[in-house]
Amino acid sequence: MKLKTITKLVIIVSSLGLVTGITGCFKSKSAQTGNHKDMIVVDNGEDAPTLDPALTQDTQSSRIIYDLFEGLASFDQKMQTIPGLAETWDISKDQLTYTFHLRQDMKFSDGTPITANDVVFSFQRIVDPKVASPYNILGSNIVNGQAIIDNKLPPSALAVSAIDKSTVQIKLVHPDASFLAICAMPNLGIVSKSNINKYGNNDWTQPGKMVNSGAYKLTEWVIKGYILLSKNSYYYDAKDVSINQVKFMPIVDFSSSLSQYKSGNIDITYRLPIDQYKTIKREMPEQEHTVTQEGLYYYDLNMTLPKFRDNLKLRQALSMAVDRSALVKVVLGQDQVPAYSYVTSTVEAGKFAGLDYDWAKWSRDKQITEAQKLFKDSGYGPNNPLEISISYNTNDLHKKVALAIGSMWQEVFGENSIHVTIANQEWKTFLKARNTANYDVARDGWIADYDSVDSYTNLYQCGNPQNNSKMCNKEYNNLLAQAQQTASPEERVDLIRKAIQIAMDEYGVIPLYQYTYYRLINPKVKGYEIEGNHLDHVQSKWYKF
Amino acid sequence: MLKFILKRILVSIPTMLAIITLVFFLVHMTPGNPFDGERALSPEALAALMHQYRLDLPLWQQYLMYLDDLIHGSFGISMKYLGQPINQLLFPDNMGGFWVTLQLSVYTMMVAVPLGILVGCYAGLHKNSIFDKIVVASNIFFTAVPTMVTGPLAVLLFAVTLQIFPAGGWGDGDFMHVFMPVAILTLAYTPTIAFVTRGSIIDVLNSNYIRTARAKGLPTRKILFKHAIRPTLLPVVSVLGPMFAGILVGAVVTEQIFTLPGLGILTTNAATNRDYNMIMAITIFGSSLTIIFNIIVDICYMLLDPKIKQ
Amino acid sequence: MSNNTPILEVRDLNVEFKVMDGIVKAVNGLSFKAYDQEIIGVVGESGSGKSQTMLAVMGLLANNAKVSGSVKFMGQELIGMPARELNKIRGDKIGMIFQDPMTSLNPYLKISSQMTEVLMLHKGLNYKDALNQSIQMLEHVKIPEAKNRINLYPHEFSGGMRQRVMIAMTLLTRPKMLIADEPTTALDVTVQAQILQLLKELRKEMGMTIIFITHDMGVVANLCDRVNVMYGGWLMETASILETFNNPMHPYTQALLSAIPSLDSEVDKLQTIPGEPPNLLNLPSGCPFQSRCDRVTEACKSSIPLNKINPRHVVKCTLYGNK
Amino acid sequence: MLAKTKDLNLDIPKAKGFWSNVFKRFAKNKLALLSLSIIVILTLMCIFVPMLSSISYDKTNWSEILQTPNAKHLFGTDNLGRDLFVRAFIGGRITFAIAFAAALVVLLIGIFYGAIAGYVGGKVDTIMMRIVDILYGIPFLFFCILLITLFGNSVALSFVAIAAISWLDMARIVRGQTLGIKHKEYVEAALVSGVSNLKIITRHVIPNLLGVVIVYAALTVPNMIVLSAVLSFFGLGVTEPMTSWGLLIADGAQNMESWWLLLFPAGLMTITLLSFAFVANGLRDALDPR
Amino acid sequence: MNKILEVKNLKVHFHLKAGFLKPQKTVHAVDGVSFDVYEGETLGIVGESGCGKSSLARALVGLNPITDGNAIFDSKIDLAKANSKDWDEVHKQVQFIFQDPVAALDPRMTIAEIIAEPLQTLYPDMNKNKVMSRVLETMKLVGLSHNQINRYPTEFSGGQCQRIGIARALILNPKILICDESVSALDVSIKAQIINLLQELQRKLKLTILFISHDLSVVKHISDRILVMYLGNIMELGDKGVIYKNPMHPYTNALLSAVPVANPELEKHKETKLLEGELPSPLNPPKGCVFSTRCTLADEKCRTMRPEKSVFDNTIVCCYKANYNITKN
Repeated sequence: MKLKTITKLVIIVSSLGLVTGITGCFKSKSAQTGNHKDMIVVDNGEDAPTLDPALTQDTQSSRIIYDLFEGLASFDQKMQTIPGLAETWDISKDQLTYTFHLRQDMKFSDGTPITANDVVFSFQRIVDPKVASPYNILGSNIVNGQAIIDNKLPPSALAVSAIDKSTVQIKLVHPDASFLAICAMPNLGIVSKSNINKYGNNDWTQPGKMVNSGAYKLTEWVIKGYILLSKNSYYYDAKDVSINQVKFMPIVDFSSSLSQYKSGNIDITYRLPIDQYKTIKREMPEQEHTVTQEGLYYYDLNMTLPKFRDNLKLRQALSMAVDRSALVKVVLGQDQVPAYSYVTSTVEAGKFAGLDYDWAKWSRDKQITEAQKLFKDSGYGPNNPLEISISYNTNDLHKKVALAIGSMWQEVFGENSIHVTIANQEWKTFLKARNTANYDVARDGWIADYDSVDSYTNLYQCGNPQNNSKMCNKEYNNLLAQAQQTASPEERVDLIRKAIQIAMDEYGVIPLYQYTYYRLINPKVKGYEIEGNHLDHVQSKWYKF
Repeated sequence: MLKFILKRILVSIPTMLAIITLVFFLVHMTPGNPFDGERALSPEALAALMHQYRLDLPLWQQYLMYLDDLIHGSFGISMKYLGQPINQLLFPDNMGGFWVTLQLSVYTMMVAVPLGILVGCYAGLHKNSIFDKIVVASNIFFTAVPTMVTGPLAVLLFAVTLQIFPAGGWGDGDFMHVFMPVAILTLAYTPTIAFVTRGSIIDVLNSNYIRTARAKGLPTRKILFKHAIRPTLLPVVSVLGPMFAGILVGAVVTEQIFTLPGLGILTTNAATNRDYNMIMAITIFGSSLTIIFNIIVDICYMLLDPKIKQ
Repeated sequence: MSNNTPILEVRDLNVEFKVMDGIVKAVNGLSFKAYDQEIIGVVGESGSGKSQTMLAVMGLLANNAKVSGSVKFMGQELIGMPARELNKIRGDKIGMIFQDPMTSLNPYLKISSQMTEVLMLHKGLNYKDALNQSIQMLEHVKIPEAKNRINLYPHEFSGGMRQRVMIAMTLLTRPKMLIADEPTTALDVTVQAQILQLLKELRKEMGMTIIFITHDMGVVANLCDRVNVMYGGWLMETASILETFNNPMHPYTQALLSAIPSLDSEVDKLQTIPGEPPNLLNLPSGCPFQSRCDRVTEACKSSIPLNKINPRHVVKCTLYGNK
Repeated sequence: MLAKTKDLNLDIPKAKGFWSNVFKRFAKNKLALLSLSIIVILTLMCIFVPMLSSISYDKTNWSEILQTPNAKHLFGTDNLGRDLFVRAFIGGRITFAIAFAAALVVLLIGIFYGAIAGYVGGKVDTIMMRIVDILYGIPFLFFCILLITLFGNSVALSFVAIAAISWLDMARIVRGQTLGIKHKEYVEAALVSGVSNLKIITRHVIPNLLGVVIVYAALTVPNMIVLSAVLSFFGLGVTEPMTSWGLLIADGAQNMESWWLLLFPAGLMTITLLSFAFVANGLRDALDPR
Repeated sequence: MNKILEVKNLKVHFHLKAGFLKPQKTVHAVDGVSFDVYEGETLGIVGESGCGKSSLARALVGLNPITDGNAIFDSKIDLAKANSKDWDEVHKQVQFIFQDPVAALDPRMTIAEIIAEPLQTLYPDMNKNKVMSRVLETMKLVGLSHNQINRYPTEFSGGQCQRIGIARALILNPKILICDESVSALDVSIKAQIINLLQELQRKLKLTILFISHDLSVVKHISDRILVMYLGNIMELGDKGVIYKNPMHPYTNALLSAVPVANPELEKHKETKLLEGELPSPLNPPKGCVFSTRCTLADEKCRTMRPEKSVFDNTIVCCYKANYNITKN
């Protein structure tokens, strides 16, 4: 104890520093940052909550799972379904039985063969209540699927069976034109049965434990830091996979993303500040890519409130008063496609185009006059002003839209006839409020999982959990049910078009525009044809330098 | 000393328990569900998840089971990062979570503490000089300009325009990646340290024992380094403890601006995602850190101030 | 008793402090001499400038102080001397002890460290020798178990012992002059008696000049050879101890003496000095005591001459014309 | 209180209060005085600019989106074509209102809680301070989310939330001060005069710790301004089209290309915070002249 | 003469906070003192710092709790068992003057408010004008001018502050005034003013004064009887004349001889009996006579058994060697 206390203190502090330094060195086996020659750095917008195909429900996880796992089928860059792990398939006449023939000699990333049993296992997982997949609905059309989901039958009862080592047969309840697309969904990526059984449902997704069937395998995962994938040499198409490593960055902040792109930290951005669109488009025209998404941005009117439920004219007036072209041209400024229908014109290659409200083609003046008339007829005016509140989750874009629509309504109906307040809410609070119809008017939006009109029709379906406006028309439900049962594609289209028209006449939601995003891609990255990919389902194997 | 530490830890157990209890029930009272998403879960899947996370049990049972887990050293399983153990998320094997924040705060303190003390001492010794006035003014200035503003400005200048430093990420904790976040935090904390040191040294220099030292004919250097240093450091030490604990859990803005995978980000994320177990873990971890740093401050006091020695 | 070269000669010393509300005139035109082995008592009430005078001599005044005049120690001018030079004198040739031994000793350092540094600095000793001498000095000032207690911190001593430590520390270099600023005021009478006894012994042994600041006339009577009476920053009267008590000339000195209750005599009512001490921010021109003096004249408002009654007795009062 | 002296027909000089002395000293500090006048001017502008301006703070104008500062829009316009000058001051109005209201609440709760804990001491003190420790442990964000859902969202709520966490610090400081004052002789003198404990707290303890508390309050107002910004981000309190400086700065930091969006609100806030700091410094010097 | 206060075996102990795994320690500040105070007299209590004189005084007005024993005021109220109503009554009759005159006045209150506070508290029904006129009356009594009534304590010097403190105590017309080192902090010239004021007031108002001080000269000047304390115990209690001329207790003797006298000739020839050693800790007082550790006369008996009090000519002394002393003188 000869040491002076000051010295002791200095020693304590510096050893603390040293220890951290050493831990730093010890931990620094991680991948090199900066731009490696064969590594691409992709901003993924957020951290992936899970890398388990069965559990994914968000774009972040899906994006990475596309690289890690492949389904029986797969997508190309034009969203067409192409062969995946299954080289070919046969569909029965009644469109209820699918037989998939797997590629020969396929292996997981650990070198073990991919067999029909793994496929059966992967399908069983999605409906297994123990796994609790948020997308178990994908299996509900397979025979016994719904019963398993409802915990009435064991997962083994699912009508997905291995005929032999490389043949799988799947039986459906009713015909589904999108079933192949479903098989290409990341949720149905094929996982290794032995791998999951070895580590259990939770632990197997860790780097070093996970075994992959996709073009890449998981190398590192720093929560909130990055996720690093490297090429899976056992992948059947490994020779065509050009880039060795893919690094996903979870950059939440849009301007941060832009700064990092500009400073060369990332090669592909995720989302960027909406207000910088014009500047970026002007300054970096080659790198900027504007993409129309298969998704709809709309407002819910709370149909459980008598104010809206019992007043069709008011709903019509509110919808008609919104100047959609001003919204997309001036407010958002990205030339998004204005929406006058409950489905996009692009879905299923335009089979449902042309359903727009007839007033969509009117001149703006006529729209205003008509809206004003409807509004007056609905019983509101300076003496009885309408109190209306727009809820949205905290976000720049949503705020901008809400403010714009609020001011449009006030402009059209007069400031003393309608009082608009807008209220932002924290995300989970907002979700809760919207799900339980605890709002006035709520911002809503839906991006299709796969190229099927069902993605949209569900939104207006009576009793569907996704139906936030709570609008309900029995006839609409009936028509959809009929369409589901029919095996004839033409009949199906007709029935659904009819149904959509009925829903649109309800005016329960106000469609605003079709989603658009813009993305910056470093010119050195080739092979990614972003514009045609409305679903934004991307696989890194498309990238080349 | 060991007895003292043990005693302090024992005393803080009831406080910790109360915090755990209060936060547990508060957290479960907040609206929204960890499994709510844009796509509503099917009731069956939801029920399965709720069961998996014990959320279907009565709250008091959940509480008891949570305590049991805690005693066994487990913070439970994350509800946002499905299936991942919280311990793993907070203290991963690789460079993330707590380790990043620890490095960030240690580096910051390693720069800010000596710098702040030096600047503060110099200003205090030359009270009312121009340098002193600059120190006082910059203290006020940098407390007035939040990291929210300085951070993006620094990125704009050094990463985007000059392209000297990367705009974000932690890398391996290498110099280039570390520099800007540490600089921003240093800028935010150094003035406070300098200001406290300045006030402290001014008080010390006015004290009777410094007058005695001068009466003994000691040169100024000797007076400073032998007689003034300990009493000057005492108030500084008491500021540093909470400050360090504060950076460890609270550098959210910096972490967000520079996209660092630290605790602060995990905290906000846990909050917005209703990741109950993560919230609890961070609360417990944060409170324990505060308690630990208070104990460390007390130990430093014991080392620095002979009057407190038992 | 002493030869004729003064150890300390203070001439026309002025000390001013600049504060928020104006200028405090703490010491005004002070002159006095201290001779070899003399004990000079400086008495006065709070605010009389007695402490500030001595701090000025030591160069220890606060930063906002302004000093003018001359202080010669053994022929060397101390005012305006560079710190480096001054440091060779203070602590070595002049020692100073203070009123509150608790705060005047550094509470964060061991006694050993605080004592040895003096010897190492001024006498160039190594630590071991310095420590031995320090222990000897502690024994000298009658601190029991000095060998062990030198390793303690100040707060582990009682008040009286702390003051002994302080004295021992100051005497290590055997200074020519010791300035004691109310060293016994905070102590009990029994301890005070011990300290006074100690100082008297040490003066003889070491041949020091002691300047002893106090407000206690009893202590002065016990210890001093000569007395300076101060009031409002002025030196009112300086005289030998016997003359001060037997033949006080300044009205203030007289009043002061009669205001003290005494153990050896009995009075019904104490003599009082009416009014309040002067405000140093706003001193009247002329004698600072004029407002409380019962023999005040018009002349007291102008400048007051120093009157030498005899070579050893000087009074600053208009009552005693320059004869 | 006491009878007025004039009732007794006495000619007595009026009280020259403690605070008048403080003010006199404060007035000598030029920087503090300047800062105080800046605060006053800004406060007045926050009140009157939105009232007198011909442009409404929430008036969107699609033809004037993101305009640089010009004669019509002194601070330019935002991404909805709203006038930033008016918005900056209406934001200031909200910011000031929240900060002042919260400071007031914090003062009230903190002073009484801290004074009682410190004065009563013993077990009561231990328990009260332990409660403060525990409340410190609650993550701020949850508390806010909980508040929203229990009481709905409003501006008033954000100051409740801010006050609810800020009083903890205030209570600690007050308690520390009270411990010092408690053993002062004038408190004992009051005890000997039979003054009840409650009265001692209100008459002797609180007035004497007010100085320190006011300085601290002046220093916390800036914190509250920053906190209110964080809250707005999480959707608590200030909601569009109403705004606050914090919100404006957060928006501005998101859009660095349009520099004026960040510069003006951040500038105004910085000036305000600086002013508060200087006023606090001045007050501290005035209250405790050395 | 009436006994106005009867103190019997009074103890004031302070318990130091017991730590974790640490035994509780007790400071024996006042360790069983008994004495009577008679109406109209001035009882001086002297002793070195730490002897318990202040703790005793404070216990008598409720500022320190009484651990054991009795203190009966006016043959009516036992302070050791007093409830809050009793204390109100006691405070009307027993008032306290503090050491630091400036610290004893609330800096945020005007003089009028300070002086009026006891009256307003203890006589809540009193008419405001009545209170005001009492304030003015009392101020005049202690020599304060009525135009200072609205000023604040910071504007006053120490002496004036002590006058204000006295006025605050006197406004209640108390019977007993306890002065705890009330003039110690004052300058010589002011000290005399206050001492004279106290004596004058005592004569005018028939006050009983307990005058606590370490300054033996002042105590001698003002007191009728003297109580000498050491380490929480009474050493000697008797008339001023007897104690100062003929101290029987060795401690009193040592104490008196240590006081420097403002007379150089006397000082030169005085023989000071220096006390050896240090004051024992009140945490752990000596077993026998508390003074035995420093007493030159102490023998085995002194060190083992605490001496009972004995009375010689109206003087109470607690010492086995007291006889020896008296015969010597």
